[in-house]
Amino acid sequence: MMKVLVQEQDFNIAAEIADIVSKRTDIGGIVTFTGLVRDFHGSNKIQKMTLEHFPGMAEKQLEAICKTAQERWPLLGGTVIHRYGPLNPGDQIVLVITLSAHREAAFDAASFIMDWLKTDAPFWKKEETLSGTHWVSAKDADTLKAEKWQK
Amino acid sequence: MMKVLVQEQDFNIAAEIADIVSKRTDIGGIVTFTGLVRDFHGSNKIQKMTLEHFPGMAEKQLEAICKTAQERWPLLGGTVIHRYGPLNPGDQIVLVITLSAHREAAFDAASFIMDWLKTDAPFWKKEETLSGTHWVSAKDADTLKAEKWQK
Amino acid sequence: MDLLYFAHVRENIGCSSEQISLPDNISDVSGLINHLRAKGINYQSAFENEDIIRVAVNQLYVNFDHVISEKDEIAFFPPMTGG
Amino acid sequence: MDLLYFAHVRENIGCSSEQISLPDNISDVSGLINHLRAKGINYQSAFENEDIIRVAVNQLYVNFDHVISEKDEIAFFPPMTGG
Repeated sequence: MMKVLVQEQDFNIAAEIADIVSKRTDIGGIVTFTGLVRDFHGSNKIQKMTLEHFPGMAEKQLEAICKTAQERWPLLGGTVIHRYGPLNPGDQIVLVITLSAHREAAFDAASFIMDWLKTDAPFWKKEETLSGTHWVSAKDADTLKAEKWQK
Repeated sequence: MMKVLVQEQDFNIAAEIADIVSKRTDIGGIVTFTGLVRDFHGSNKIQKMTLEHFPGMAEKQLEAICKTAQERWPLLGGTVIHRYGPLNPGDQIVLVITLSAHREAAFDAASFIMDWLKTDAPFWKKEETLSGTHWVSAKDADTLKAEKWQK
Repeated sequence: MDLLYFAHVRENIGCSSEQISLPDNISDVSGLINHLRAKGINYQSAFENEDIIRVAVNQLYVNFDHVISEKDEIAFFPPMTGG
Repeated sequence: MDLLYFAHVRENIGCSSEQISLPDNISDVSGLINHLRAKGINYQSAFENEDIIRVAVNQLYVNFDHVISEKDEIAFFPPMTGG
């Protein structure tokens, strides 16, 4: 089983790992991905960001993505935390943790979850720059990355 | 630049991330891999493990692997910590952290470093089981994984 | 039926949710979008470019030809940018 | 020259390092391995299966045909199992 959280507050990676790994001796590898707010998007300097989400559906989609990952790779557990609300450059946005007996499964599953999360999780980013605020548009590159897993 | 440590003592992932990320706002993604001692290797229950290493050369090899990764992917930094000495099931063995503006580079570089580390870093594992102690033999699978990056 | 709007769809329409009665002659998402467009310039602007509209019925992604009923919760939003 | 042994090579030989003088007629790693084998059964057993022997000269991996000199540090060990 994987743990899914959609929350406004920040997270601590060591505490999240400890929460699912603690005392277990069957885990060979832990892969984590942490996404941060960058201060530049293309040539625009970002002052702030707001993450809007669809409560209820966001959790459901994250759980569905995790379920697919668990069917596809021999995972021993994991966690997905996605924040919403106002964020500043350098702030943590998302955390994915995957546990497996073997490193390759943990790497592939974490990468898969991130790719799908970019295109299938109902979150929307609004950036505040010196020239005003705007909604971030979905990247074709992300759609292609998510589609590659369907092969 | 990446940070390389070969040490007997344990490490803390949150402290290691903070050490290289702190206050930076140009990082989009952080990938980490943590390797743990498993209590089973095939059908053998592992009681303890000892990691022997070649002091001096181990650091050099880890630095060379990191240098190659940095030439190959646009990394904004990272860390490799490899422990040696006596370890118990559940203990942390190795930590790889990669920082990048984009998640794909961070994932690929961390996976690359782990694959090469399995075959090119001068460390040797000795396992203590109920039927005695033995040196772990290198896996053909690991050699193949390391070779795939030469494509 | 319950309608939900997110991100720039919400901002263009000017509200995040509303309740409407589904007209009898409307059977799918496409029909609903056309019906909403007739409600005003704010809806026209929200649904101007259908390529960047995504829809979820009862929190599941569907296509524009998805059949809908009075009891459904329908959410409109732009392509997701999570992660 | 300095010789270093690790893991099962070290255990078979029974020491982790030693100093020897390189005989004049020996020019490469292969020659050195044969020379060491003549020193006793412990060396023979350490170098029994060359497929699982790796060598580093001055902390760089080399092949068995690598040319060596009196000033080199030569390390013998099994395939690495790090990570």
